Amino acid sequence: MIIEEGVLKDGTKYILVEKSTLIEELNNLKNQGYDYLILMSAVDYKKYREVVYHLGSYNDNRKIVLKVRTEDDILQSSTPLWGAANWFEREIYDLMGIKFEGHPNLKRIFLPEGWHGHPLRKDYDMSKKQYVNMKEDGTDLVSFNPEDGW
Amino acid sequence: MIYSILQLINFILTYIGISYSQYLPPYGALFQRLIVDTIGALLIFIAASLTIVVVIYIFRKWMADLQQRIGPNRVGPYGTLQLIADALKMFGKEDIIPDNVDPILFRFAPYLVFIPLIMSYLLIPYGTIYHWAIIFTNVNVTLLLIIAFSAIPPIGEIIAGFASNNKFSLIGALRAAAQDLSYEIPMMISLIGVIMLTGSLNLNTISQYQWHYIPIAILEPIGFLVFFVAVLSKMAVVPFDLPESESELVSGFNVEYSGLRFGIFYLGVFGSIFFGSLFISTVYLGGGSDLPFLPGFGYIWLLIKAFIFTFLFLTIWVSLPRIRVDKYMNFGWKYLLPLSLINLLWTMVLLLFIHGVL
Amino acid sequence: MVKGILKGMFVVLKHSRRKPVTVEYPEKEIPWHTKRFRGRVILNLDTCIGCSLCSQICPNESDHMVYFDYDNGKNKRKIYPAVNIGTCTYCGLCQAICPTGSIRLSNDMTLASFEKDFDYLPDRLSRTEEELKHHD
Amino acid sequence: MEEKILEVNFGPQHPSTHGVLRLKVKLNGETVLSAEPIIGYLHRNAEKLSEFNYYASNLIFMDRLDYVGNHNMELGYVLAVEKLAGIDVPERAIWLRMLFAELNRIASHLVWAGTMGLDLGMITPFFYAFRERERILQLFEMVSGARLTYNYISIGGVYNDLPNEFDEKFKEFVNDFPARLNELKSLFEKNEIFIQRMKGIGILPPEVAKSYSITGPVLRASGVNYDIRKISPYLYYDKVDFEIPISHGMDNYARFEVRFKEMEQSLKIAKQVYEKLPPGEYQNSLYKKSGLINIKGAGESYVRTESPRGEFGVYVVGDGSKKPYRVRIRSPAFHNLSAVNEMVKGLKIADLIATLSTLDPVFGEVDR
Repeated sequence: MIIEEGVLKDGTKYILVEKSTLIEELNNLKNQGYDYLILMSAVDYKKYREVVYHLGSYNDNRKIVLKVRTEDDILQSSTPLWGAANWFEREIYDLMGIKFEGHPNLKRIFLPEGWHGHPLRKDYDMSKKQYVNMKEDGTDLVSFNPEDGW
Repeated sequence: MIYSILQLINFILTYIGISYSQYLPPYGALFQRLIVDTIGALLIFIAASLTIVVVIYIFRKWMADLQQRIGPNRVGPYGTLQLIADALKMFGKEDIIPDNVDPILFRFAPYLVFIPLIMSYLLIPYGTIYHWAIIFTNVNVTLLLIIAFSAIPPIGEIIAGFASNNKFSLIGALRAAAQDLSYEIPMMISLIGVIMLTGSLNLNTISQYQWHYIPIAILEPIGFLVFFVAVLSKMAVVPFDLPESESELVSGFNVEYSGLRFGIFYLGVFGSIFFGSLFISTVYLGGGSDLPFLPGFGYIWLLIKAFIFTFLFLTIWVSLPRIRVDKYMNFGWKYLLPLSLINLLWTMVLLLFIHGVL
Repeated sequence: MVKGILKGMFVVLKHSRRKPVTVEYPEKEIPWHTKRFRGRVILNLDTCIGCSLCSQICPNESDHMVYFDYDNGKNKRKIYPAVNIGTCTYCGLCQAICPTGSIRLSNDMTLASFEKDFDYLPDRLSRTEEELKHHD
Repeated sequence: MEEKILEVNFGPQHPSTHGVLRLKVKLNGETVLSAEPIIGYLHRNAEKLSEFNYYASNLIFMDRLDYVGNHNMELGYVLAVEKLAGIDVPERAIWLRMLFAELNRIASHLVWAGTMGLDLGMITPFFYAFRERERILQLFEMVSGARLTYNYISIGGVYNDLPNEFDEKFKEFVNDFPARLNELKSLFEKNEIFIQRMKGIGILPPEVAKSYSITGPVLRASGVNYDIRKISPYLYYDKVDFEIPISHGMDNYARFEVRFKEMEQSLKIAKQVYEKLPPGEYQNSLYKKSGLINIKGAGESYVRTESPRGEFGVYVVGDGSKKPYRVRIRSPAFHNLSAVNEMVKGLKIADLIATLSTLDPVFGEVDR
């Protein structure tokens, strides 16, 4: 269900979509020939998080932007539609903290497992330093006091 | 006209006027033989390690020349002392032995690779210098001995790979086993062709034979090619350097080695290159047998042939990619082995014509 | 079967006739060293008006304004840029933004010195490496 | 005898992982069962860092993304900011940017050719490739003053014009590069061992490539005719004629061929651009000296450019202040790498390394 439609500054059409009908919108866009997921990015507008899907197609230069807003940081995962969504969503979860239901293995992709907080959030506390070290069995140990750091 | 080293030493001592026969213990000849052979072995050990150092220098300069760069030229004039500096660094560097490693095997694996190589240098007939024959072993099974000695280094590599408790070196060791197994057989079958022609296992007679007739490389071209590829893979030169493939296995079996032990492995690689070229020029091109127009200097002919082959091996090393393990194995079993068998048939036909006997 | 391999080896052998390309840097000078090479930052104390634009545009704050009493008539507040050579990325933004062109990047590449402190204060920043070496 | 699965870490510190990639590889003897890439070892979060700087000073973060093709990285960011803030760029600056984008593509492909040779065990192509790349770096140093992180593009144009000794060096490079390129190619092309190692290995069918949104030479080697310079031309790519090399081989050898043909095409473009260079202003005077700081932009803009590894896009969100609100980077090597697991199942270790080298990932860009 489309809430809002319009044209962006650089001329591409964008639609704002209900959180619940995200997957159907993506699906019928894909059937309309937008088979190339260019980019999935998340922007933190403090009151809500906005996930922006840039969709294009491999045989012409059509481009469309699909936006969805979420306050409680839970969305449906679009991995069944595109293989690329797997790593996109893992990165958005890692850096922005939005969980995607139905994702095969939603783990952090860049930061070590035990990292506290999601860096790209506006409310992320930059002053607290976190040190990463390797435990005996090879997994990562993240801690705040510098002694565990080497 | 060819005198042995023993006669040379007798000649010198009698020339100086020392007659030492009265000091000898009862079995004088045997004791005398012992001294002469140990002197010969020491001579060869020093000469071999010097030639290996020279081969490494040639390799680095020749590779630099092919790649449009200068190569070592800082230490000593034109970089000649660079290798001495490397050797000293090799001795000086700390020889780290990781803790959960098999203590005994890890320490002795490099010597297993290097000692047989140096001993096989003794077996090559180096021909003559002004009628003094530099032949240390005139036993009539030198060819067999060489094959036996050349079978030990791969075992050393396998032990090194297994002992150093590291996944990459384990895969490197398995590759060393595969490589040794699948290319030893074609090499030996092509050597059988040579033995059938010359009728003896003694390398000296093989090289003399080729002076009387024509070099066996021309007689048996297929055998020569099969032998060339088999020796190339015995030396682990790039197309076949599977046990020590740097880009895949982080340098295969010698991953955990450092300092002197790594230096011995490194010398082993280049030692086997020079030995391979000596071996192939003696067996197939009649190295060391003095040719008519330079009567007494067979040794120089051997050196010329050996260095031609060394440059050829090094050019192959510089310009070819590495072959894949399974392609390498089926190339060995499906192409080299049948070719060497065809070579046997061809030698029978030759025997019919040359000796009129089967 | 071996035609491709021999062709590759022939190309490699052809290179043995060509002259080596390496330039032995310390002994011989680099032939193509251009005037525009972006080396160490250098400050002209007389023309600096203390507008602190260079310290604002500097991406990682290695250029920060510091009080240094040197009066050149135009700089009332007597604040001049000090650059931390260690963190500077030589991007040339301070040179591009300076209205009076008093801070620029010299061609100086040999920055080895006995001074442990990387933070070049204005008086040290205004002298080239040669002067610094002879001076102390 | 049940299968013994050996799990090996082709770890962040490995001679041929092109940077800090850790591959968790399950091996059964020599054959690879699965290879799961683990990334993040070079993660500096350039996206968060660029929220604290002015628009102009974020250039140094964009340089250090794909540190081999960095002119294209700056280009992507600057085009996005110019569209956001509505800055128009003089004619000559656009042509100059195009000239150096193509030269940078050749330099990046030469680095790939050299390291691919190393991964297969050949030592010499590395030196021939880097000898040619050195001449391109000299051209860049002559113009921008640096050899790797150029910072040559400013928002609104370029920082300085071509010096007069540039012309003679450029002509000299352009004249004898094709011969040197063929020489480098002949080392690989008909070499039986090379063909044996590359043909039919690392198969990437077009549907898998499309679903993993792979772009660039890797996609074009799987037979999909998709190049941003042709599909949605930016700068003046529609005023220059060149073809897009395509191959339907879908394997390592096809990727090798596509990249070498691309170098020839890039040289052809560079020559045409050099003739069409108009005289005149090279930097928008509004943002010359102290105008660099007060670049402001509101709204959002996404610009797609063709970097040597694929479609590099920058999505900038501005809130009207002098600093960007959010900068999002689409890095092509990130997606090319995500398909490694599909391409490598059932191959040998040597093929895993060969496939990785033809994917040509650069880890500044993958980890951002």
